[in-house]
Formats: sequence, C-alpha cells, structure tokens
Amino acid sequence: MTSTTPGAGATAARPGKAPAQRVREHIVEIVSDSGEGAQKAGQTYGAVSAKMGNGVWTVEIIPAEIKPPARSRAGASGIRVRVGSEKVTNTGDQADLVVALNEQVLYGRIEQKAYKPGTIVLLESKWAKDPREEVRRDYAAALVEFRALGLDVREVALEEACQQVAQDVRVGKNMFVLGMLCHITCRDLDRAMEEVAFVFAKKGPAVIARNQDLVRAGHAFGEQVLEQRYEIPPREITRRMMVLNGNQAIALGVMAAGIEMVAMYPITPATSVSHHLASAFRGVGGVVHQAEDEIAAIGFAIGASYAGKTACTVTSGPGLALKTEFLGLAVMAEVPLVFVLVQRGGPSTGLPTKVEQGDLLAALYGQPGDTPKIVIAPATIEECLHFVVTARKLAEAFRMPVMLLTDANLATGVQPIPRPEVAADWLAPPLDQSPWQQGVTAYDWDLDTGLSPRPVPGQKGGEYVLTGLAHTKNAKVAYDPDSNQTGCAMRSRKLAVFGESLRPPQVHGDAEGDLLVVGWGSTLGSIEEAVDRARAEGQRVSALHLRFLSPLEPGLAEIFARFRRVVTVEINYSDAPGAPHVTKDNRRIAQLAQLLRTHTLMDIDCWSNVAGQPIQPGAIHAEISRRLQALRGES
Amino acid sequence: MTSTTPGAGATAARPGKAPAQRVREHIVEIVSDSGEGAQKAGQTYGAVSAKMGNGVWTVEIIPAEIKPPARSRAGASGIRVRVGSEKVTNTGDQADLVVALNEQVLYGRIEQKAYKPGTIVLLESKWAKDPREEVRRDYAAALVEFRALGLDVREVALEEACQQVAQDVRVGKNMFVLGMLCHITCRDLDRAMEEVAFVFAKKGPAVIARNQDLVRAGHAFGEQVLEQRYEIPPREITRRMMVLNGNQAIALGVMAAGIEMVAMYPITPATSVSHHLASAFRGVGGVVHQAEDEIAAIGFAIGASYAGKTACTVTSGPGLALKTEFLGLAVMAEVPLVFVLVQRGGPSTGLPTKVEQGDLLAALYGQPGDTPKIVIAPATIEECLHFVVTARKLAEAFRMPVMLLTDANLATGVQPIPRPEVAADWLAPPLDQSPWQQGVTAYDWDLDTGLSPRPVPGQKGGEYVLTGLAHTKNAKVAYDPDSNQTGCAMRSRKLAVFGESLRPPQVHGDAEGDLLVVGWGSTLGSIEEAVDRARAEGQRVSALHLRFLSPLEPGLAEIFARFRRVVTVEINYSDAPGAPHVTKDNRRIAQLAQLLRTHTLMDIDCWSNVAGQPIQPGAIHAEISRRLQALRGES
Amino acid sequence: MFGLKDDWELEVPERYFTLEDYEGGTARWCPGCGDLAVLTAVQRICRDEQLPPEKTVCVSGIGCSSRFPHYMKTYGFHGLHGRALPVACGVKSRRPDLTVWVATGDGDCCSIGAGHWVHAIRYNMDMVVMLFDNAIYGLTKNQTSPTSPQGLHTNTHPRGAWLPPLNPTAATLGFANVSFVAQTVDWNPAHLYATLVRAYEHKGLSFVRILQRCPTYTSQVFAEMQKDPSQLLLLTGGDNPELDAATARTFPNQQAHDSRDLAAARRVAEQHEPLPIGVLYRDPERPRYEDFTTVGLGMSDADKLVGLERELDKFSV
Amino acid sequence: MFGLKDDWELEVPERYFTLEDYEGGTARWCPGCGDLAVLTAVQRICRDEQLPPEKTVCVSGIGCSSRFPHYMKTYGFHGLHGRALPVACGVKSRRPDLTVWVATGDGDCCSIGAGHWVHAIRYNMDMVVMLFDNAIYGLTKNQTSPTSPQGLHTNTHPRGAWLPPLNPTAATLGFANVSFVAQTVDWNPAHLYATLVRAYEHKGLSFVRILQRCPTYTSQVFAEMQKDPSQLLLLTGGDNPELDAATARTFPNQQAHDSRDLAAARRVAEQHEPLPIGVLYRDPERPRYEDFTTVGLGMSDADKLVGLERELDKFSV
Ligand SMILES: Cc1ncc(C[n+]2csc(CCOP(=O)(O)OP(=O)(O)O)c2C)c(N)n1
Ligand SMILES: Cc1ncc(C[n+]2csc(CCOP(=O)(O)OP(=O)(O)O)c2C)c(N)n1
Ligand code: SF4
Ligand code: SF4
Ligand SMILES: [Mg+2]
Ligand SMILES: [Mg+2]
Repeated sequence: MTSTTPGAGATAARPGKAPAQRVREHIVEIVSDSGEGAQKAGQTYGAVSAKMGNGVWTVEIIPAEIKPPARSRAGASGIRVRVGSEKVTNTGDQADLVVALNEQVLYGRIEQKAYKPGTIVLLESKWAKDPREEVRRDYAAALVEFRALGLDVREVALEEACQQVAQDVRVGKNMFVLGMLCHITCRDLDRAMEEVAFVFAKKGPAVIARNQDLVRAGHAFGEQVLEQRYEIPPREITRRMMVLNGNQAIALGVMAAGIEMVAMYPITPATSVSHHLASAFRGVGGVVHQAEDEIAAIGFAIGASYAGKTACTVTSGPGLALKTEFLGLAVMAEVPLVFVLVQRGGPSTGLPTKVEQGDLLAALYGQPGDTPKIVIAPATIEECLHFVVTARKLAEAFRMPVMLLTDANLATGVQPIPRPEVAADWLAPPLDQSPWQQGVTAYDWDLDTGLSPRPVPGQKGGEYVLTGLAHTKNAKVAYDPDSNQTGCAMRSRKLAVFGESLRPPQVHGDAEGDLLVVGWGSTLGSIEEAVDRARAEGQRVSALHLRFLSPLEPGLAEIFARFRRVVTVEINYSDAPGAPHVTKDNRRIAQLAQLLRTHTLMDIDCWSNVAGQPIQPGAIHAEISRRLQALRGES
Repeated sequence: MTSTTPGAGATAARPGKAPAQRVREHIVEIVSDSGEGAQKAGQTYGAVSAKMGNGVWTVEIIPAEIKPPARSRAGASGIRVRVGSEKVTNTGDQADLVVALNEQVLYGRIEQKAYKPGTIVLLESKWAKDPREEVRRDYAAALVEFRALGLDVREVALEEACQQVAQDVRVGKNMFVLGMLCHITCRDLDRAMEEVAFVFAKKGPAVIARNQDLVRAGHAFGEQVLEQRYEIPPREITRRMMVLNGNQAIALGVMAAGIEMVAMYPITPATSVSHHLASAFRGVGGVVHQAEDEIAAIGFAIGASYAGKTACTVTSGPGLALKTEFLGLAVMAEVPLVFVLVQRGGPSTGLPTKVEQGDLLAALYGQPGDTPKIVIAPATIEECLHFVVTARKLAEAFRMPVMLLTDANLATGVQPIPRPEVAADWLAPPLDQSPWQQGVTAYDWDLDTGLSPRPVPGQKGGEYVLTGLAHTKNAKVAYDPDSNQTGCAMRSRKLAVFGESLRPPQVHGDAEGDLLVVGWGSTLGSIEEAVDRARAEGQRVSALHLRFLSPLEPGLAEIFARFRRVVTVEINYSDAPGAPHVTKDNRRIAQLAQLLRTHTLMDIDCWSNVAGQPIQPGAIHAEISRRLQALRGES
Repeated sequence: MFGLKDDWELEVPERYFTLEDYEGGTARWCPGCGDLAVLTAVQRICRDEQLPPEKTVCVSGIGCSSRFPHYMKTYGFHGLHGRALPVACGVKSRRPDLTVWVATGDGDCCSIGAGHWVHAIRYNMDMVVMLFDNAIYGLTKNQTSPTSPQGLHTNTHPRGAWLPPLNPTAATLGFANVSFVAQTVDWNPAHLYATLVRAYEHKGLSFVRILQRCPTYTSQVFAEMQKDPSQLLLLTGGDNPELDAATARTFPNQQAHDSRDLAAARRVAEQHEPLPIGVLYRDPERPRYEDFTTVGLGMSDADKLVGLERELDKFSV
Repeated sequence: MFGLKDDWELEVPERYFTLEDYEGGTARWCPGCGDLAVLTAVQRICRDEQLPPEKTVCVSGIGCSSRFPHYMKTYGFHGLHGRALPVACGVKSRRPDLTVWVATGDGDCCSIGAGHWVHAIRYNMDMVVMLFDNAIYGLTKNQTSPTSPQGLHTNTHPRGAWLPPLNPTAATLGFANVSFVAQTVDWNPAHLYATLVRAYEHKGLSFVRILQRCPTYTSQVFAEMQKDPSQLLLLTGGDNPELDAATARTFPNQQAHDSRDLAAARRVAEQHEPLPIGVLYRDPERPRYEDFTTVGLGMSDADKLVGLERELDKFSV
C-alpha cells in the first residue's frame, strides 16, 4: 500500500523493508504517454535480468500514432517485461505489476486484456491534484472503474518523489521507475548501474551519473511503495548470450549468411530489419537498397541474384501483395532469393503493428500458376537468425526463392539467446567466374531431381537469357506442350527432393494421447507452455510445431494418427464453429489447418483468432482443458 | 486424291461427283502463314454452319510472333472448326481434314497433337516447284515425314487453280479454300454467299462479288480435289442464335449487366474483351479506361465503385498478381467489384496465348490475410455472358468483389449460343442519392448475416471514410482485438449466407457409380463428351462440374460418397503419380482437387497437365477407361 | 442527369455549412505537424465555397498525411500506399458532380506512386492534389523519401541520404498535359489558403506541393525557411493569388511570374534559394479525361436496351 | 576484386570478337520492324568496343522490343512487363564490371514502368537504356500507348486516342539527377549507332529514346518523318556525336546545341517539327548509385567475420 506523500486519494503508509516472495516468474509493464522513456526503462530492466541469468521476454507497447496526444486512451506507449527463472519463450499471460504514469493509457491495455483481477497497478497520483477539473474527474472515475475490474490500484506520488532528485522529471522519471522496479523485484542494483552506464555511454559521464542517481533514488523509494517484493531466482549463465528481438536476429542472420544485398521498401513491422542493417551491414561489406516501392525492391534483389550475388528482400503483407509477380518470376526462372516476410494483421492495411499469421496461404499459393518454393517459419528469435542462414543455402542449392515467415510477435519480442558461433563457411563462396562447362545448358535439369547448375554473368560460355516465359532447358522460349510440362515438373520435383532430407518433427510431450496441438511460427513458446501446464495437471496432450510449410515435414499423418484429436492453434482467421450460418460443411478454417487437411485427409480442427495479439499461454491452456473435457464427455 | 493440274509430285485425277458420307461431326483446320486469311475463311465457314443449324466450335490458331516469317514451323496461323449435328461444346479431338497452305506450318500443329493417323491433309503443292532448292527439299522431306506419321496427305495445286479467278492469289486464296470446304462438307452454298456478302459489306459490292466468285470457284474445284464428301446433318433452329467467343460474350455480359465502367490494362488473352467494349460500350453509355498499369486499373474501378458506379476490371495471370493488394482492399472495405480473370498458362509470363486453369488458388488465397470473396467460373461461352450479370448482382448484394474465372479456351472458342432476352432489370438501378438514414452506420453489419447497406457519395448524412485498416461498423479505424475479429467474421459470414442460396450441383450421368469426374471452367464440354462416350460403352462413370468455387456448392461430400473414385480433370499442374521422388505423401496435386480434399477430407485424385492445350475429349475418355480398368483389377 | 434518382433534389439553397460541418473528429498528428494547417485550410475552403459535405470526397494513400480524410466530415477514401491517384480518378470518372481532394505524401506520390503521378497529371481530371512534402517517411518512422535532402540522416540512411532529392514541381512540369502546378508552405496560412483556392478554382488537375513541417523527424529541414521569410520567393501576377497587403508585405522577395509560360515555370521550379511559392504554371486549355469518361453518363435505360440489342444483333445469325 | 575467384583471369587480350559473337539466333520481329536496326547497332557497338559477351547483360521487360536480349549472344534477362529497370539496377549494383544494356518499350517504360523510370534516372547507374518508342503496344496487338499520337486509332481507342502523348525526353529531363538524354531514329543507322556509342561512353544512366517503326501497327506515325529528312533536326556540337560528312549532309536541318544546358535541353525536347535528334543533355558529374552500392564489395571473408563478431558484440550481455 502506496504513496509516501499525502496526495488526493492517496493513503500515507510507511512499510518497512518489504519481504521478498520467491516466484518462478513475474510480468511487469510500464505504460505512459509516448516520449516518457518507458521503453528505455523496460529494456534496461530486461537487460539487467538477462545478465543476472533470468529468462526474459520483452515487448514494446507501441501507440497507433507517432506522437499521440498526452493522456489518450489509444496512446499507450510502454513496455512489458516477463522475467522467469527458466527460459521465457513468450510474452505470457496477464501482467503481475504495472507502473502507469497516467490512468488513461491503462484503458487500451485493459481492452487488450493485458491485466487480470489482482494485477498490481502503481499509478502516478499527481492527476488527482491536477488544475484541470476534467483531469481530476477522469482520474477519479478511472480509479473506481479499475478497482471494479479487480485491479489492485495503488496510487503513488511518483513525480513528486522523483522531483527531489531529477533536474527534469519528464526526462528522469523513467530511470526512477527502473530503480523502483529493481527494488520491488530484487534486481541486482550494481548490474543496473553498469547497464545504465552502458546505455548512456555516448552521452558522457555527467549524464550517466545523473541517471544512476535517479535509479538509486527510485530504488530507495521502492521500499516505501509496496509491502511485497518478488524474487525471481536466476540460473547460472553457462553460455554467452545476446539480447535482441526477432528483427535484429534476422538482420544478424542476413550478415551471418553472407548475404550482401538487402533490397526493401519501408513497411511496418518489417522495416526495423533494414534500420539495423542500414547501420551495421557496411561492417560486413553489405548494402541495403531502399527501393522506390516493393516491386522494385524484389526486382532489384532478383537482378543482383541473377548476377551471382546473394540477395534478400524483406517485407510485410501489403509488400508481399506487390511482390507477387516477381516472386512468380523467381520461381519460374529459378532465381535464388531469400524472401523474409514479417507478418502483420490483415487483410489489406489491416493492423500494421499487430501480429497475425495470416499470410501462409498467400505465400504458398498467391502467385498465378504453379509456383513451388520453400517456405519456412522460425519459431523463436534464435531461429530467426539461424533460419536466414539456412534459407540462403537452400535458395542456392535448390535454385529457387525461399520464404521465411516471421511475424510482429517475433519481430518485436526481445529475449536472451545463445550467441552463435559464426563460421566462415556460412558466408557466400566467392563469385564463380570460371568458364562455363561446354555442353551444359542454362537449365541442365537432372531429370530425376530437377536440380541444375546456374551460370552467372561473367562465366564465359554460359551466356543465356533468363525468361519468365515457358522455356526449355536451354533457356529458349517454347510454347509446345512438352516443354512447359517438363519445366513445371522439374521445378516441382525440387521440393520432393528437398523434402526427402527432412525428418519428422519432434512431438513435445508424449507421442500419443488425447489431443495434439499443432502450431507454426511465433506461437511455439505459448503453445508449449500451455501444453506443459496441462500435462502437469495430468492431461494427455502434446504439441507439435512445424518449421517447414513447403514442403511439409514428413510423417505428419502418422503422428496425428496417434492422437484422438488434432487442433491447430494459429493467429489467423477461422469461422467460430457455433456462429450463425456456419456449418461443419462451410466453415472457413485456419490456414495451417487447411494445409494439413488436404495433406493428410484427417479432420484437423483449428482454434484461432485475429485479435492482433500474441496468443497467451493461459488462453491456450484454457482451450486445451475445454477440449479435453468435451472429449471426456464424448467417451 | 488430289490436284487437277500436273505439278511436281502431284498426281492428276478427275473424280466425278464425290459421294457424301453422313457423319455426326467433322473437324477441319485451315493452317497457313499469318496474313493469308485462314481465320476469316474459317470464321465464315463456322458462321455458315451455325446458320444451317449445326453445332459449331471454332478456335483460332495463333502464332507466337506478331508476324512470323513465312513458312516457319512455329508460325502456324489458322483456325480449327468443329461442326456437329448436335451442340458442340469443345474443340474436339484430332482433326479430320486439314487445308495447309504450306507444309512447314503443319509441324507446330503436329507437335500440339492436333492430327491423327488418317487425318486428310490437303496440302498446297506449289512448293514442289519452288525456285529455291531448300524449299523443294523441305517440302519433299515433309511429305515423307507426314506420311510416315500416317497422315493422309493429298497434294493440291490450290494456288494455281485459284489464280484462274483471283486478282491477287495471296488475298483471294482464303475464300477459294472456303468454297472448297463448302463443297467437301456439303455446306449450303447460298448461305455461304450471304455470309460473304455480310462479311465484306463495308467494302462494297465489287469486293463482295469478287469474293463470292472465289467461293464459287473453290466450290467447283472442290469436286476435283477429294473423292469423299461429308454431310453433317444439322438440326432445325428453334431459337435465335448468336455466334461469338467467350471474350465477346463477357463484353456483352458487361453491357447487359449494366456495368458502366471497365478499367483494364492490355494483357493476352483478356485484352480482346476491352477491344470489343472499346467500340461497343458507348452504345450503352459505358466507358473503357485503359489504365497505366493493372494496379491503376483496379484502383480506378474501385474508385468508381466506391462512388456508386458499377465497375469491372478484366485481366489475366500477371495482371492478377499486380492487382493482389487492391483486391484485398476491396474485400476489406467491402467494395463491390466484378473481377474477370481470363486465365492463361503460368507461372510468370508463362504461355501467354495458351490455356491453363492455374489461377484458382491465387484467386482464392493470393491476398495476404483472410479475404473471403465470391469466385465463380463459367463453363460455357453462354455462361460467360450470363455470369457477368450474376457477378454484378452478387457483388452489390454482398458488398464484395466477385471474381469470374474464364480461360484462353473459352476466350477464343467460338460457338453459337441462344441469344439472351435482356431485361431492363439487369441494368443498374439509378444511383441512390437520397439522404442516408440517420443512425445507420457505414458498415451497419447485420450481426447474423454480415450484410450491410452501403452509403454512396452524394448521400447526405452517409459521409464516411473507407479505409483498408481494421475498422468498426462506423468505419472508424480500430486497433482493438474485438473490432478486428468482428470485421473479419462479418466479411466471412457473407459467404456462408450466400452459400445457403446455392443448390447441390447436378451430376451428369447416374448419381452413383465407379468413377466421378469433377471439373470446373472450360473443360465442361470435353469432360461430358468423354463421359458420354464411356457411358455409351457401358462404363459406370459420371461427371460433375462446379461453377462456384467460393463458396463451394453444397452437398459435394454426399455426391462424392456415391462413387468409388473421384478424380478432377483440370488444366493445371500436378505431379505425375509415378514420377521420381513423388510419393502419395508429397505429391503436389491439382488446384480444385486440393480444395475439395480440404473441404471433404475425401481422397480426391486429379488428372491434369500444363500442356497449354484444351484437354481433348478423347484423352479424357482414354484416362477414364484406364482408371476404370485399374479399378476392375482392384475389385 | 448522371443517373440520379428522380426524387432526389439538391437542397443546397436551404443549407449553410459552417466549419464544423467539415470537422471530422480530433486530428491525431504530432503536435506542431504541418498537416493540421493544411486540414484547416481545406476546411475553410469547403466552408467558403459552401461545398456540400456529401458531394465532397477526400482520397488519400497511406502515410501520416494520408490520414487527412479521417479528419474531414465528408466522404473519404483512405486507400493503399501510393494509390490515391488511380482511386481519385476512378471516383471522378463517372461522378463529375463530386469535388475531389487528394492528400498524398512525398513517399506516397513520388516514390511508390510515381507511375500514377505521371499519368494522373496526363489525365488532368478536375481535382486538387495536395502533395504533403515533409521530405521524410513519417508514418513508418523516419526513412529517406525521394525528396529528402542529400545527406539527411534517417533510419535507412544513418550516414546520410545518398542522392540529390527529386524536385516534385520540376518533374510534374515535364509530364504531358500538365495544367496546374503550384507550391506553398504549411506555415503561411494565408498563402496556403490562397494557393489552394486557386487550385480548387482551376478546372483540371491542380498539383500543389506543400512544404510540410514534420517536427518529429525533419524539424531541421524547413526550420530556417520558416524563420527567415527571405528564403521564400513570392510569385506574383498571372494566375497567382492576390494576397492581402499585410501578408504580401511579409515576403521580402517577390517576383512577377508568367504562369502561362511553361519554360519559365520550369526555370522557376529549379530554384531553391529562395524557394518560389505560388502558381508556377497554369494552362486552362488542356483536355480533361472526364470529357471522355463521362460520355453516355445520362443515358436512359430504354436507350441502353436499344443499344444493347444493337450489339447483340452484330453477333446474331 | 569484387569477390572474384582467385583462379579466374580476364582473357580479353587473347580474344577478338566478331559480330557473330553477339548474334543470338534469328530475330522474330515482323518484316521491316525498327527493332532490328537497333539490334544491329548494339551488336556493332559490342564488336567495336570488344565487349566480352560474358560480361555483357541485356535486360528487358515485356513487349516486342523486349525480345531484344534473346537475339544477343550475351547474358540476358527478359523479365516482367515494366520492370526492366529495377532488375538492371540490381544487376549493376554489385557487378560494376558488367556492361548493362536495357531494352524497353514505350508501354514498358512510360506506362506500367513509369515509377521505375523516374527512379532509375535518379539512381543514375552506369547503363544504356534504350526506349523503343513505336507509339503503340506492339506485342499485345495495337493498343494505345502513352506516346501514341492523339487521335491514333487503336484497338482500345477505335475512335482515336484521347489524350496528347507523353514526351519521354521532356519528362526524363524533369527527373532528378538526370545525366544523359538523347533521341534518335531507327531508320538512320549512322545516327543511331553514333548516338548509342555516346550513350555507351557516358558513365551514368544514358537514356536514349529511339523512334522505332512498327510497320504492322503504326506505319503512318513515322512514315512522313522517314521519307522527309527535313522533319528531323540534327543537333550538333557539345556532346553530340560527330557524323561522317556524307551522313551529316543528309540532314537539311541542323542546330548547334549546348547539351550541358538543362533549360536548353528542355526547350529542345519540346520541339516536334522538326524533331530534334542527338544528345539533348549530358552532365558527367551527377552522382551514381553504384558508388554507394559497391562499398564493401571486395571485403575478405576474414574481415567480414571480424565485422560480424563486432555486430554480435553489440547485442551480447
Ligand atoms: C504497399 C505498402 N508499402 C509500404 C507501406 C508502409 N508505409 C506506410 S506510409 C509509408 C510512407 C509514408 O511516407 P509519406 O508518403 O511521405 O507520408 P508521410 O507519413 O510522411 O505523411 C510507408 C512506406 C504500406 N502501407 N503499404
Ligand atoms: C503485368 C503485365 N501486364 C500486361 C502484359 C501484357 N503486355 C505485354 S507487352 C505489353 C505492352 C507492349 O508495348 P510496349 O512496351 O510499347 O512494347 P512493344 O511491343 O511496342 O515493343 C503488354 C501490355 C504483361 N505481359 N504483363
Ligand atoms: S511524424 Fe511528422 S508528419 Fe507524421 S504526424 Fe508526426 S510530425 Fe506529422
Ligand atoms: S508488331 Fe510492330 S513492334 Fe512488334 S515486331 Fe511487329 S513491327 Fe515490330
Ligand atoms: Mg512524407
Ligand atoms: Mg511500343
């Protein structure tokens, strides 16, 4: 219970040293108007926790507008940090503790179901004394409303306390909050000091010292704020770790893969991959091309790849739409290309900053005609890095575009991951400019595998004209029936051949049971966490996560057959089963489910939504329980 | 047996009046260098036959180049006309009779499997006397080669004979050939005269007379060319008929539907829709906009539709690719739009003039996110006209884009169809500019059906901002979880509701049996013809043709269940079952089959190719027999 | 006319529109964003010209500036990035009775939408196209735009933009059938208003480049110019708006300009210091595309049916 | 350099290329098509400049003219309609050692590809862009192109094209960072050759509009001009090629032109009767995009690994 200074509606209380309660995990949020530095505070908090050896997942809360007006409901800017004793793989369920710099920004978060009854909200209390009557009124109303929802709201005179140390409260409050949180959650103060020094290194010692003072003051203040403290015991760190988000991981993956050209056009939530590369790529001799549009971006990348250079393009839904035609050309003309798609809410402009897994079918089938290509989906931030390396290898080995599907959840989630050991052989081999072997054609398809070596400009004797028209193995335009059939078959064959190198995916949990939850992409952490909880309760449920969507990993039907029910959990649209006019016959189902049904002819169900939010483990767990209970009713 | 004049390699022969053999159908081709008027001759021949009451299917043979060099193998320009006693629904199997103005152009046709052993080839014999040695050599070689293939080649001194009446043989030969064919196949000479008068009406009486003379001369010459004559007894004409191709039917459909704006960008094989409209549309107050590209074309149409005008866009594969993003917007923002897609060979630029049904999945799933829309496929030229009318109605009733998938086969096939009785209520109602009802929102979704009335600029009180962002029923941008879920559900619901008005498709043949052949689009005629042949042989096979691809017609699973095997016949890519590395598990299957599998969870097989050719009834019949035989082996 | 229902009557005489009739909720741009000034100017013009809100359509692409339609209480179309112009042309094509305003950004118009820009100028349909040129991608947070000054540090060019900027007015003056090109700045409300009025009055496509402050990302780009009016060159005479004397006096640099002279306009468009503002070019005689697209607009159903039968006849046997 | 394998050596000294080394099979254009003349000119330049075929890349879009690469025995990229320029820029971006020729049509470049055109000019990468301007869509059989003369009867405008044509040279001269613009005709092989040589020699993007006869669809468009050399205006001096005296004499109209003067170039570009041919504009000093995209091209694997570890460090805890 609450603030140190007598404020309107704030009760004075002076608890002594708060006792620390051991917890396995703890989720905090800092929410504020934009520009109040909540994100920097949270990132530092996350970094400190990672360094201590905790599992961490950080995700920024980004307002829809660039600079929303102060105290606006949709304007919440902030950060959520989930800290655990074990590895943390997702953003988690509802928060345990929230620091809110004004009450209005909480509304948006409540709407997004970020809190639960009992969530502790440390709310800046200065608004109770605001000169504007409507502000005081809104504040008072919010208190009533929030408490009615069961939130454990504690009014805290944050600004007042901070004022005593800060030159400028507006700028300093975030570090003060950081200190306060370090106290409440038993974070190592020395590490926090180090981290602050690192963050402000460029600004010089005076700024560092000032911020460290703020953290210390906040830490001291924390004692007075809350009777509880939480301890989240860390594990010993055995490997060198990196803390980064999925887009940063992709950028690093691009560099590690020896890709030397990324052509893109800005689009949320993919753009930050290029921001990172724009400053870092030069360090490994690479270049980012910001094209005039998405069509030009992929065309440029294809041009570079045709010329023998490793190239990549990065985009999101609307950009994928525009790249459709060139993607078809890359398949047809067998141009290696790494195509990173950071999915966001659709259709159309949709929910640009929110997560969805709604582009799977568009990636697979969006291009007119038959366009076999490899489609893979990293499920973790670590895989974001490594899959780019894989993708480049596959693109070249199979002479085709390889699509890598991530989403806004992976893109913005921040997590510690083991630092990779990069090897020179990840990099691109030097450009082959030796003379082309006489008698070998430009598409010298191995009729068994569809594979063919690729001439590159500069190779004497390899001259050919790449074309998107139907063509023979000599790259000659051909309109006859057999040539087109052969070309299509050869391009398709490569998928069958690649598929042979894949192994059946590992079931998480027992190999048989009542329910198998199947997922792909960023939902891995939440699904497995939910399944683990259910299994701990004795439920016969397992999880299966697919990384390869085209071709699919083998053995799926066999795995599915060992479960009574199979359900996909996806962040994309499906008709709700009981909805008006929706029948078993006409129900429009989720995308992976659709794929698996045609593939296995098994009755794969789905549970999905387009709420634009990461699916919480708790929600999946509830759904698992509901389904298992229904199943028990049946049998 | 052959020519009237002694020519190199031509045997003189003077058969008397040839006896007429009654046949149920007869397929002729005229092939030549481009610019020799073969198409005009064939079209006139087809029109004469239609007027006589015969079933007719005409299709042009178009060379890959604009003006290929003379006597080039890939340069065949010409026409195929299939004439029957009954209704003719497709281009048929191999030709019965071919008139070839040089021997080189036959190679391409042979490659495309247009002829069979026994096909009679009336071959211009003048090349045997050509001054160029290589021409004489090529001609001689071809004779040997063709005869080795079993073609019944008759050398005919066409040009020489024609010279006796023609001012300019190069221009007149086609009408001479027309006359000759009229003789051989017992076409009504008076009607031919009428038709020639109609065709050359604009050129004046002198030209008409000259051409009629040529036809007469050819007719007389025909007596001397071939001992056989064929009679294809017509049926009495009871309805007023029109002779036209599928693209012309679409153009007429657009006009009949009350559509007043078609925005397009030229692309084969869709362009001719706009050619026809460009000259005819003004007659009904409509306008064609040739945009700067496909993106602009659909954007323009969407703009016009937003403003309350009935609009349509027409394109083919690469254009569909470019329209992907706007198509998603039309779904998201619920803009009525008729989207005609004339499919051609893909992927990429592919086979621009050839047929394929390869864009079904791209139409259904090509747009990022969930994009429910109505997709229909006319199966006949007549349906090309009527489905546009349907499409416009559906687009407005369900406030969504309706896609109409035809293909190069329908686009270029010419057939007599009953002349429609156009009704005023097919036309668009006048623009509603009455004040918008107070309290009704811009997307006032009926939560049961997803339907909503649509305000149009000019309606006072209806002002709203259409957006591709997630939005509420007030058309307000919304990023909260519930709004997006609701919007997606409402758009999807409309499909379920529309689907309720559909009835199960009719099985062609018995309602149960060993094999059901399922098709969609232009293959209807060939499939049913093949099935009828097999049924006539006592096989237990039926056909089912789908017109609605999204939503699917109801009752499919029940229909399928009454057959031992179900196979789709499609013109798109599927892995050949026995091919290297292709297993039952990884086989990539045809597009409708894929759709039906996920929908029914039944083991739907497919038989498809990407040869760029209409599938011949004979080939389907052979496949049916093969499968039924295998089935008998099994049981 | 134009297929309007018979029972509908234009009620303009009975109505008087106030500014509020055009205000569609609170604009959510950053504090100090120049977009707001343009919004206010357009709302004023709508009021001053008494445009019925239901007959007014604001079309935009995607970007900060493209939020424009949401803040107008008229019809609006907030479409796809780069595609405002095709949509606007489509709206106008069969609805010449509607007033169309287009809001587009420097990325929206000059980068991804460049192809449509070239062609919309050529179509020359009657509408006002406002290019909100803040020399940056605002909405996606600070990437280089084609009009970013060379050397500008952005998220995609952290070491400075590589190329010299595209000049939107100079480019537009090279496009075929161009009929109206003007330039103004968001921070001079009088000139902004007067220029947009001229644009509104012109029959044909009026292209107005508005230098627009983005305090969040490019505060430095126009800062000097904003402080120091001598960095602007007021064009006067010809088709230029008459400013009131007080406003006119605030411009130390003025130049008489013949806006009917294309070569002169191109020369002026190349100038940067001081930056010319006003109407660079106007040609009232250029053909307008709607002259072709509206043919047949009023045709009766009966006439359509006659026309249709005539077309069917052509194929009949 | 440029990541070439160590064991590869440039063997140029040992090789001499004849015309045949650039001839890739029989061209399949219509008889009398102007495309052939351009093909021949380029093949001659390749021979005269002794360009190794394997180091030469012809990039095109889709259209009759875009078949160009198929008839060259060099590397080629026959891509998508309207997209030749992004591909060509991509090719050049990391392979400055390759010579790039771009073949594009008036529809390909000025209609569907217009956005890329604007930007490729601005990137100014070293390549020759040949606009085959036949004032029509050839391959798709006679639809209006942006450069079709107003009133031309085509399949999409059977009553005559509606709008005045776009002027490709005038438009290009309005784009930022333009460095070379020329105009020539396919039927004067000497001028065509000489102009393309100048274009080839220029370092930067050389944009050459070639008036190209399409006897099949637009025989009338250039017929007069072809018969009557007085309808052409030969630009001389400055960066213009020196024609041999005999050829020069065939041009009754000649005009000295300062190709370094942008305003003059724009003025000349507006002229139609007689139509100016030659180098309208050249600025050898414009920045080239490859100066930025080739940075780091020769970096060794060892250096890359060092760089990579440095980047990983930044995220390490
Ligand atoms: C097809 C597509 N590509 C990219 C984006 C992402 N995007 C949204 S706005 C924008 C650019 C905004 O810049 P500008 O047009 O100058 O407008 P401003 O925000 O500066 O007003 C981009 C790249 C998108 N929405 N759609
Ligand atoms: C995306 C796409 N749209 C349309 C087409 C069809 N198309 C092919 S070439 C062409 C235009 C050809 O005109 P131009 O560029 O002037 O070249 P030309 O044939 O005259 O040399 C068109 C519209 C296509 N291939 N791809
Ligand atoms: S980012 Fe710039 S342009 Fe966008 S709203 Fe903010 S100030 Fe305006
Ligand atoms: S149609 Fe015209 S441009 Fe095309 S090949 Fe023939 S003459 Fe040349
Ligand atoms: Mg901008
Ligand atoms: Mg052309």
